[in-house]
Order: sequence, then C-alpha cells, then structure tokens
Amino acid sequence: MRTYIIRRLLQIIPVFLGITVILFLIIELSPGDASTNFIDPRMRPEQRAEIARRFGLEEPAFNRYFIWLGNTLRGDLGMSMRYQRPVTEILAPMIPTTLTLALLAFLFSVIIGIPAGIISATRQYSLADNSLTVFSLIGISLPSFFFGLILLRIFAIQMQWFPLFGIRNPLYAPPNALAGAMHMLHHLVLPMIVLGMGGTATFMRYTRSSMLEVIRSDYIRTARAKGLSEKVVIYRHALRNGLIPIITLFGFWIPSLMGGAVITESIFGIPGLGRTAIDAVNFRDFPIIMAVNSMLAFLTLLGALISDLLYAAADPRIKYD
Amino acid sequence: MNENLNNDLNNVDDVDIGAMMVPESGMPAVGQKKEDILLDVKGLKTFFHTDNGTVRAVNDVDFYVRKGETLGLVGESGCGKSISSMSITRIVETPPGKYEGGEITFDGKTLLRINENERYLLPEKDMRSIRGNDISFIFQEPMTSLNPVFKISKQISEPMMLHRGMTKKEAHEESIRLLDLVRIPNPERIVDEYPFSLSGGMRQRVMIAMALACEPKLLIADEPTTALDVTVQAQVLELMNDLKSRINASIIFITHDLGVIAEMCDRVVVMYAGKVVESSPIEELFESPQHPYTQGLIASKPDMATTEKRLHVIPGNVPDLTELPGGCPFHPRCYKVTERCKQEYPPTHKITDEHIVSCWEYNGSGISSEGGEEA
Amino acid sequence: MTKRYNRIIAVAIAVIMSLVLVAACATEYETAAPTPAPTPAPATGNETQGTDGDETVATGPREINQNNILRFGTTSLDGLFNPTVSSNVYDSYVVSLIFEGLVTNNAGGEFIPNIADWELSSDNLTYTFTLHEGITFSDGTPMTASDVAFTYNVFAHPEYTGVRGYVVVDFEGHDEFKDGTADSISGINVIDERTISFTYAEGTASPANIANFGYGIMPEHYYAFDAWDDFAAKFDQPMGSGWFVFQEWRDKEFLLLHTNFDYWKPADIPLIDGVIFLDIPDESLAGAFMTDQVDVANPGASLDNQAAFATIDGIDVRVIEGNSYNFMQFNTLIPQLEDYRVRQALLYALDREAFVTAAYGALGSVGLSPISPVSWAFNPDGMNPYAFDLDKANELMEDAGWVMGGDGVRTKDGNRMAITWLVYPEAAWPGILSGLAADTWPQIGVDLTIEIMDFNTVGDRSLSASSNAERDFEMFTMGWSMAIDPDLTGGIFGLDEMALGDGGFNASGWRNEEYARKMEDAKQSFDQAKRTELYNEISAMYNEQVPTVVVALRSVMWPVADRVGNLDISTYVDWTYHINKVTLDH
Amino acid sequence: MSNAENAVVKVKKVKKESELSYWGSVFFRFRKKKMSMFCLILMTLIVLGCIFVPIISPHTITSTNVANMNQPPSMTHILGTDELGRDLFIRFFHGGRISLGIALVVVVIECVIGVILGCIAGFYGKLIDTIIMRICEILMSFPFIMFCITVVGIFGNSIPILIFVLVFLGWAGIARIVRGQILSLRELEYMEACEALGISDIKRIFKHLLPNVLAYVIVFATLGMASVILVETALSFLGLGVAPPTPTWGNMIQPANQFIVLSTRWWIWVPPGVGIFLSVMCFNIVGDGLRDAIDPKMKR
Repeated sequence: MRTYIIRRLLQIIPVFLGITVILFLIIELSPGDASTNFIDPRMRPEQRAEIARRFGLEEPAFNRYFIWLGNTLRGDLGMSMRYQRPVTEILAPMIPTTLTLALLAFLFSVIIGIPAGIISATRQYSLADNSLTVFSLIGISLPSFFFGLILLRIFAIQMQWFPLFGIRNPLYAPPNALAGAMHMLHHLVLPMIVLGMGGTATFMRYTRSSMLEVIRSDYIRTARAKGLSEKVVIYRHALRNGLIPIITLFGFWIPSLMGGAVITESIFGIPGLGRTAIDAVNFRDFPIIMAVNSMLAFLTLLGALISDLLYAAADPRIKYD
Repeated sequence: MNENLNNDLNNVDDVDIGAMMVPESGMPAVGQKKEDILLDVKGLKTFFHTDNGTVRAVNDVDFYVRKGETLGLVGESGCGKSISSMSITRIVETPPGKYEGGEITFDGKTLLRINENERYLLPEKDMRSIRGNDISFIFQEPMTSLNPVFKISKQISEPMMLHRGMTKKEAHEESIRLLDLVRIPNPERIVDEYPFSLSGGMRQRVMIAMALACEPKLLIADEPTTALDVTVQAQVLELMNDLKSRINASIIFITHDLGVIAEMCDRVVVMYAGKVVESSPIEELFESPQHPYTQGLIASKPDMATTEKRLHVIPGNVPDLTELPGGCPFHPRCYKVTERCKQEYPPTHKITDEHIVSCWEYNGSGISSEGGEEA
Repeated sequence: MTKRYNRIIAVAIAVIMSLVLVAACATEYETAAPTPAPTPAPATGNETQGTDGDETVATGPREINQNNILRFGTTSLDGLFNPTVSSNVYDSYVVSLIFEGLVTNNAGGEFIPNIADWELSSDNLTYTFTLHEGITFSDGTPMTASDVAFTYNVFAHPEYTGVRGYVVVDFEGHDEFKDGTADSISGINVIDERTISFTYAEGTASPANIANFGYGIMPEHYYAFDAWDDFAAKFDQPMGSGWFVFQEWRDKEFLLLHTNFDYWKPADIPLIDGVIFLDIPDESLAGAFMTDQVDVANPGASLDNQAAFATIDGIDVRVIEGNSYNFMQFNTLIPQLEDYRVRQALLYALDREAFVTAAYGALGSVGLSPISPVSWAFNPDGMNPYAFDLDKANELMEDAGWVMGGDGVRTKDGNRMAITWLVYPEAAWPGILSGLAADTWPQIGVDLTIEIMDFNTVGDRSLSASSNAERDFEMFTMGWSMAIDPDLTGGIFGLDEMALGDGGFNASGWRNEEYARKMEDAKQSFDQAKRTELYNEISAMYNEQVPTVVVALRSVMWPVADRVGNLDISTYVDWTYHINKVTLDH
Repeated sequence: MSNAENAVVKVKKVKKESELSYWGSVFFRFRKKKMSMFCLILMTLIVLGCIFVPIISPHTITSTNVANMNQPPSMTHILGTDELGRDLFIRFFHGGRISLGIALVVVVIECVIGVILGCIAGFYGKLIDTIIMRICEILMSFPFIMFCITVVGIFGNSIPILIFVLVFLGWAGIARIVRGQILSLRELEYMEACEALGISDIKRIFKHLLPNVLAYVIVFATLGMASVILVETALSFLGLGVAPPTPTWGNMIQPANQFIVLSTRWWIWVPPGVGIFLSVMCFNIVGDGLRDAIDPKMKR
C-alpha cells in the first residue's frame, strides 16, 4: 500500500508539471500584464519599464518558468503585482473561507443526496422516487448562478431571511465561538445550497443507480433470506456496497467544488479564493493566477489519489501494491 | 400493444380457473397424515408486473413437502421453480413481483392465503423469524450470494445472533464449528476472510454452513451446484447428501439437472412455464414419465449408458411468460400436440396417490411416447 | 429512518458545526493594530445574543461603541494603505483617515494649510513649510521635519513601485538621487525641527505644484527601512498622525479603523468611534442600504443604481458634480480619421443626449471641453455641443470628400470609411455608447466594427502603448478623472514634449504647435485670469478639432443613511475631510 | 443478475425488437420513454425558435430606443425591453442561437478530435497510446472552471477563444471513451478476420469499428451539449465569456447582478435563465434516454 501511494505520488509529478507548463505558456502568450494597470496621467514610460523590471518581466519566459517552479517548490509563490505583497500572504486568509464553503456544500450534498438516493432506490417508481428524480434532474440542469440569483431574490430580498452578501457582519462581536459559528453559518446557508446543489443531484443519481444494482444483487436476497429486517438489509448490507462507487467520487468532488466556488463566491460576495482569482485575472496579476490554478490542479490530482485510497478502504476486494 | 397482450392472458386466466375446478388436484394424497406435511403450497400465483406486461412466473402451483423428505423441483430455467421457492418465505422482490393467489402452510402456520375474499400474509415480523431460522436458503450463485464487504464470520453469525440470541463471540465460535462441519479446512482462518478470497466451492460450503446455522426445519437449495465445476459439484453434492442424514430437515432441491435429482430426492415436481406439469416419487418418474415434457427432460439427460446415441433435445425455446400460448403452454413444443391442447389448459390426472400429471393426452393408462420428434 | 441513521445525521451536523467553528475561530477578531492598543477591558456581564453590534468594547479613554462606527461601503481595497503607493480611491480614503498631509484644499479647490503653513519663494520654485506645533503620531511620537523629508524621499527611492513618481520628479537633484550619483535629493532641505523646504528645478514652476504636498506624512521611526520589501511589508499596517488608527484589514471583507483618542489637537477628535470599510460589490450596495448594513457609499451613478436608491427609505442621496468624464479618442493618423470634419461628423451622428439618458439619466450631461465644469477655468461660451444631427453629419462627410458608395459605405481615394471601435466590457457605458453608434453611424455611411476586448488590452493598444508605432487602434473609449488644477499636460489632452515626439497618454497622434505652447504657458503661469483665458482658447481649439472628445460628464451619487449627521461632501471635498464633525445616531 | 424475472424480461425484448434495424430498435426503446420524447420535442421547439424567431421578428437585436427602456412584457415586446430599450424576446432567441451554437460547435469539434485521437490510441496502442492517454490525463486534471476563466480572462472575451478553451479541455473525455471501446472491440473475432483478409488499418478502423463507437459518441455529444451550455453561460455571466452587445443566455442574466434588476425587473434575467435550464435539462434527459436506449447496460 505504501509503495502504491508513493508510486502514485511520483506519477502526479509529470502531470502536475505538464499542467503548469501549459498554464505558463498560456499566460506567456497573453497580451499585456499587470504593469499596464498602473495608468496614471503623470507616469513616465521609464517608470513603467521600472515596474516591469521589478516584477522580473523582462527575463526570458523559459528562465522565468524555472524560477517560478523553484520558488514554488520552496513555498514562495511570488509577489502579487497588484497588492505588492507575497501571494501566499494574500491567499492564506482566502483558503479557509473557500474550504469551509466547499466542505459545507459537500456535506450538504452528502447529507441530502445520499439518503435521497437510497429512498429513491428502495422505493423505485414510487411518488417519492419520481419526485426525487425530477429534483435531481433540476439539480443538474439548473445553472448555479441562476439558482443563486433566484435564492437571493426570494430569501434575501423578498423574505430577508438571509443576508445579501458576505460571510459575516464585522461589527458583530460574537459572545462566544458557537455564536460566531452560527453567525457565519447564517451567511453561508444560501451559498452552500447553491454550491452543493449539483453535488446533491449527482450523489443522488449515483446512489440511486448504485443502490438499485446492489438491491437486486444475490447477496441482498441472501440477507433477506436470513430473516434480517429490511432496515438492516438496506442500511447495513446494501448501503455498505452501494456507497463504494459514491465514496470514490468524494476525492474528486472537493477540488471541483473549490473550482465551482468561483461562481458562488462572486454571486454572494464571499471573500474567498474564487473572487480573488477572478480579480487577479481581471488585473492580470499573474503570480496569483498561477498560484490558484496550480493549487487547484494539485488538489485535483491529489483528489484522484484520495479517491483510489478511499476505494481501497471501502472495498476489501481492492488491494493496491 | 400491452393491452392486447393482457387480454390474451386474461383468457388464459379463465381457463386456469376451469382447471382449478378439478377436485383435490393438489391435495396431499389420501392416506397422508396431515401432521407429516411440513410445507403445503396450494394454488400459488406469483406474478411480475413489468413495463412489458405481466410475467406469470408462478401460475397456480401446488406441491407439498413432508417432514424429513427431500423434494426435487425440476424444470428449465425460467419455469418458475426459483420463484415458487422464494414465494414461500416471501423474498421475491415486490414490486415488480406480487403474490396473486394461493395458500401456503408451513409447520401448521399459514404463511399466505390469498383468494377472491381474502388477502392474508403472515405479518412481516413473524415471517422474518421464520426466514433463516425455520426455512433457510442455499442459492445458486456462490460467487455473488455472499456479501463482498463482510467477513465470513459476520455473515454466518448474523442469523444466529438474530434468531438464536447468541452473542457475537458465541456466534463466532459457532461459525467456526459450522465451517468445520461443511469440511472447510482451517475454519479458524477462513472465518476471518472476505468472500472474494475463497473459491466457488468453498463459498458454496459457506452458504451451506450459513443455511444450517439455525438448524432449519426446511432447507431450500436453489440449484446449489449449477455454477460450480463438475468435480466441485460432486463434492458439494456428496457433502449435502452426507449432511442430509445428519440434520433433521426437509429439503427442497431445485435443479434443472435430473441426474442430481436422482441422486438426492425422494419425490420430484416438474414445472413448466409457471405450472406443475407432473409430480411423482422419484422411481416412478424415471420409470414411467407421463408428461411429454418430463419425457423430454429425461431423454435429454446425458446418461453414461447411452452415450453412443445423440442427445435428445426438446425443440423450441422456453416461452415468453408474458405471451404464453393459449391452452397448454407446452403445446408449441409438444410432439403429441392436438387442437385441444391449443385451446384449453389440460386437467390434472391422478395416476397414483403420489403421481399426478397435467396433460390432455393422458388417458388413464399413460401417454405413449411413440411418434416423438427425437432424432 | 433508523436510529442509526439519525445518528449519522447527528454526527454530520456536529461535523458541520465544528467546521464552521474552526473557520470562525481562524478568523477571530484579533487586534492587529501597530499601535500599542490598550487591552480591551473585559466586557462586563452585558453579553447580548440579540441584534448584531450591540457590543461595546472598551478601548482607551472612551468606550468604543460598535454602533458609533461609520460604515462605509467600498468595492475593493488593495492593501496599499500608504500615502506613497495607494493607487485606488478606496485605499486613498483609508490613507487620508490615518495620515495627514502638509496641505489640503477647500470646497473651492484652493489649497490651504493643513498641518503646516507655507511660503513660496519669489521665483515660484521653493516651498518652505513650517509644521504646526504639537503634532504627534498615534503612538505618541512627535512629528518632525525629518519625517516629512523621509516621506518625500520614498517617492524617489530607486525601488519605488508606486504611481506617484511625478510628485518628486521635478525636485532639484531628483535625477542624481535616482541614478545613485547623489545620496539625497538636493531640493529637500530640513531647516529645523519644524521647518523644511522643497526646491523645484529651473523651469518647472507651476501653480499646480502645491498639489504635491497633500500626501500624508509617515513617521520615520516606524517606516524606516533598508530593504524596500521591509517597507512594503508595512503597507497593510499603516500608522500616521491622523484622526483614526488602523485596527484590522480582511481582504474582500472589511477594514476597521478606531478613532485616535490621543489625537494631537484634542478639539478635533472625531465624535464617532471609528470607521469601517465594508467590501460590498457595487451591485449589492442598494441592498446593503436597504437592509441597513452601510451608512455611506459611492455607488456608480448608473440609471439602475439611481432607480434602486430612489426606492430606499431612510437614506438621503446626495448628488455632487463630478470631476471625471468619459472620453473617446480617435486615431488621427489613419486616413479615415485624419480630417477633423470626419471626426465632427461622427460626433454629430452620435446621439450623446440619448447616451446620457440611457447611461446616467438626470445625473449626466454632455461634455463640451477638456476643462472640468467645476473648475474656475471652465467657460462653456462658444463651445459646439455637436447636438445629434444626421444631415449635418452627412454634409460634413461630403465636405471632407467622402463619397457614399454603392454598399452604403463612404469612400475616398480608394479608402473605405470603415472604423473599428475598441470597447471593453468591464463597464456598462462603452457598450451603451457603441450600441447607439452601431445604430446611427451606418446611416452616415460608416462601416462600424465594435471589437470587444478587456480594459487592459484596450489600454495596451492605445493609451499606454509606449510609442505611436505600438499603438494599434482606430478609436476607443475610456474614463478619466481630473486633478484639481486644470493643467492638462501629460494627460489625454496634453501635447507636452512627449506627445509631440512620441508616446504619452494623448494617443490621438494629433499635434499642434500653437496648442502645445499655450498649454505650457497655462501650466506655468501663476496668474489665474491669464490661465482662464488660455484654457478657454485651448478648449475652443480642441472643440473644433476633436481628436479626443469628452463624451459625457457625470455627477456622483452619495447615498447617506439618515443616522449620519454633518457629513460634508462636495466635488473637491472628500467625505473624509471633515469626518471629525460627523455624528451618528445610535 | 441471476433473478429469474430479469432473465425472462430479457428474453422477451430480444424477441420484440429482433425484427428492427439497429437504429430502429434504439428509437423503439427511446420512444417508450415519455419524458425523453417530451424533451426531444421541447428541444426541437427551442432550436427552431432560435433559428426562426430572429428571422421573422419585426425587431432587431441592435435597434435601440432609449425612450422605451426597461419596459415590462407587453404586446409589442413579448418579453419586455432592456436598459437600451432593445426587444428582449428577439434577444432571448438570438442569445439561444449563440449559446446553443457555441455548444454545438464545441461538441462537434471535441467529438472529431476525440474520436480521431481515441481511435489512433486504441488501435495502434503502445507508445502512441501512452502519449495520447497521458495528455488526456493532464487535460482532465485541469481545474476546469478556473482554467477557462484564466484563458478567457487574459486573452479577452471572444467566441473563438471560448470555443478553443472548451474544446481544449473537453476532447479528452470522448477520446478516452472511444479508446476504451476500440480496445474492447479489437478483441472481437471479426477484427481478426479482417486482419486475416488483409484489410488496411484505416479501412478497418473506419469501416468496422466506428459504427460501433458512434452510439457512444452520440450519447457523449448530447450530454456534452448540456455541460458546454452550462459552462459557457456561467463564463458569460461572469463577464468572461461572450461579451455584449452579442447576447447569450449567460450575459443576458448579468444585469441581475444589479440590485434593482434583480429585485424589480424579472423579465430581464428570468427568461434567459429558464432558457438555459430547459435546454440543459432537455439535453440531459435526451442523452440519458439515448444512452439507455442504445445500450441498457451502459447505465451508470
């Protein structure tokens, strides 16, 4: 097992390098850079050249890639052109926010999607199944930004149950940590639903079809023939097997949620990685763009590995060596 | 399209009711003491309602099992023999399955009674205390009938903890004993293995051990050897034959292999397209099969003595149970088919107390096997 | 569901809660102020669970009341909270609340002393400042002339990356210092503890120069650095001598300032307890006002925002004449646009009234001249408003020799009247304006192509290209803000030595010796009446030649919650200028 | 699955459809799903609307009328007007044209590239296979949305760039499916027979294998349409896809970022959202239906 993990980690390296090279090339080919943002009527051309020099923009691309790579491996993601501060310092406070949102959405998906899938499968063709199936179809077909706007319109503007934007009211000093968490959760409910919707629908569909397959399998018949109650049959015997393909999805899901957070964060005004990244793209703050992209790529690769490991953990038949 | 189909089938239904009017067709033969009968199935109907129409998997089936007796249920795949046995403990998937009629009595208890006036099903809770406890199953596919993610010990322990109130530890030890009983080497080690690490034959032994765990009154073995290699088949059969004498249980042995039947059973019920076509003690069946279908089955059985002849094949395919032909469902494949066979379902004739047959061509002295289409 | 199942759900909920707790704790409210902030007194017994922000935290001599903090809606803070490098307007607000500059200006746009009085030498080159008495930074250290010298030296630092190099570029000895041939700028002279003089190089005297002394003074003892990066590390931990002290900044969330209760002039200590900048997207500002989450903001004066704010109760929307405008620049070096009559025709064929209506409604007006209407130098007399007139436009096209072709496009000497307009999507108005032109210009035989590209690329291809050879555009639109002084050199209307040669922000390629000379004269003259006259002539020339057009001027909208009292805002007076007088109803 | 009832059902299906051709039987199975049929019809209506409404409408997408801006739906403007007084009904269908058109172009190019490279990888194996599959792996590990935003953001919002980036990341999926199919089909006997007969590689691939793969490609393409529409509209909504004044369903929703539009002018942002939703749903359902109809075993 350990050798397997090491081998897989080693396999990640060339893929990761491939991704960063492509990213770098694309950024290299793009017109303009952040220095063009410093437009001030009284700034002279030589002052602009000075800025370009300071950000190392005049080095050849080939060299710059290796400089970037070397620095990145040492944990130095470079200086943001816009904020003139280290990228790590800028991204550090954004990661917990986005991660919290992604994990909340993930848990939401799991808690709603999987039970719904089970209900759907155990009561195939019932009213519950049909309505849940329709819901899941809506879930995968409704664009998240549209869904987010609808929720804002209804629950933040009409009902005023939830705030319009942000993750907290900074002037509210929570009396204790729990109140602080509840305060934040209140702000995150709508974003969580929006970000989690796709996952909920996907998990539901996968759980349903996986459970349907499992429920019809011979060992479930065996379990029934033993006189086990239906609940034990479904929740112990069937679920344990039915969840195996779902669990393998988990590893992929969190990285993709962090990517999806871009849209959610911009709708709900959440100060996270996604909004920072969009701002960086608009400002051509390349160090931040590179950092966010390669971080997400690395997470995706790691997610694939975690998926495999989860698979091995969930299914005794799978052994890696 | 479906509507027409259903109409056709309704017609078949009408005929069925006529057939049921033959008195005492499925009753235990005269002279049998009621208390000898462990399981009595009468007029059982289990249908499947699918998008493509109603599948009459079990359509008015009668049979019974005496205490200590081994009953063979024989027929081609899809003839309803598995569904019949599964209907006894109601482990047919519902929906799409539905119990549409009949009466099942087990050990004095009514498990099911469904007719025009009544729909009685033994409460699920009581039924569960019978499943795995009084009636246990050995299924056809040892490779897939064990839960892949649980260890052997857990799977064998489960019914014992449930029905016999054992603790986990007791059940674990009992599992080892049972594995030893079914002649698994190293039971202490195997008990902690997952099913995937065992061979098919070993898994089937595990299934048998599991089935024996609660010392059932009735053991239903649904083609327990079909999926195994020939040599392993022989071992498992030998094991079962051996266990038969050691456990005090009745057995329903379901198979399409008459050779296995001959080895294991006291009595045989032959099914075709959801119906019992013939039922007889074992010797009588092999000596004088009455139904053309039974005759065909016996003829198609490879026999060491007759290897020089070409194997007999019953022409045609197993019928589509949603589109059963009118009259006797076997008529399209029957070498003795008459116009009447195509119109009406045949009555049940009692040849001896224990031997009954459903065929228009039975005339009191048997059905001649002349003029068969065999090569 | 089984009990087991309920347990799973319970566990899951517990996990969520703990997750949010972790996240909440990770962002607990720490005091990150560089000042030795007094430890908060323990909040005694009054733990409220109800409404937000009822808390009071004891800090310093006065209790900070969370409800007595002014909430300002901002769209983005860059973290450059330093007078030398702040480049976005919100960062500048933060800077002006924390730092104090030597001079400031009044509502009329005149420069007046702030923390120092000054004298200008008779050659108009040397400014001598005397600091007021008793000025201290928020950590209690007194401000001296050497702090001022330190601040101005930073602008000239070889590694300086900000946009304000121009502040010191004309000081005597600047170039030598920058090159490294001199240890200090010879034009900056500390005379005594409270006196300092700045000398401009010969030929650079201008009344506009005084504006360079409005930048906040930094405490040398706090900011002194060897490596530039050490200095840069303090950008987001500012300390100055102003009314407010920095507490905490969370990017894309908020920035909190508390009142400097030890402000050196006790009579001027603000009545409010602090200012919080809340990061609220422009499009959400209306919602924020509606739900009482913000007190003051400066939303874009779009029609949508006007409509939104008009419906909100409990606020007062102040409309102030702005000092910025949208402009359109033609490349006068291409055959299609070299004739000023063509440019005039294009202007006649563009319904700018309709544009103003669609983009700004009542808050906009059609632009006439490069001089801001709020400036003393502005004079609309004799300016052609180019009111929408397609006939006139066609006539001018004919006059210029452009003949209508069979395909409805005019041609001249084998050239087709085909124009590509670079439009960026970041703001709505370029789309609106070009959308209108797409409707009307084809009617005067112009084949208009609208090319959408992002703001930076538009800039690269036009305004900020380093030479005319690198410019790649036919026409484009952008926004521009004016300084207080009407001086136009160096800007889009400027034809200084750079523009006459090559490069500069005037991308039109239009050159005119007389115009350039008048511009230079106006810049250097200290006689306001003469300047007014010169700017009037300059405007008239421009109004006729139209290489660059002020499309529309727009007013600025300042919604202010009713609970805010005494807030003074006008064109030249930021909301921060007199914020010490502001009261909050709490 | 050894349950008797399933065995029985299968027996029946073969019998019923045995008289039909391959695609005939696919349609036979597809038609039985009412939902799929309904969505196929709805999808057709949307597509026809997008093609013909802009042609027959009295309004044009560019004609502005400032006096008539932000009007709610009425008889003259069925879906009201936008901030420049442009008719939203025609812009809705024109936006659909762009959104669906981009999706179609992307999916077609993806399929062509994916099928060709998948065939090459699957058929020739060895080094070529390794290289192509490694490239696929790299592409599939890209942070999808973020990468699209990056590329479109820094190269500028133009439809060709949008199409490029979506194709760039998208073809790997179909290439892998095709390769897998080819690998399994190669093992079949008839390929060996072809080899024995000396039929050339190219001919073998295209004549014998492609038709088998086609079914999978069609399913992928249909479901791919749905996901491309979602991505394109999301990017356009963020202002990083198709830029105005060209309408797409994505950028038509963008004004809803404005509080006033979101709270009081539903006709501006709701119809394009519904347009996206309906067309994505239709493609999803039709794709699912097709998949089940083409190969009931392909179910996830």
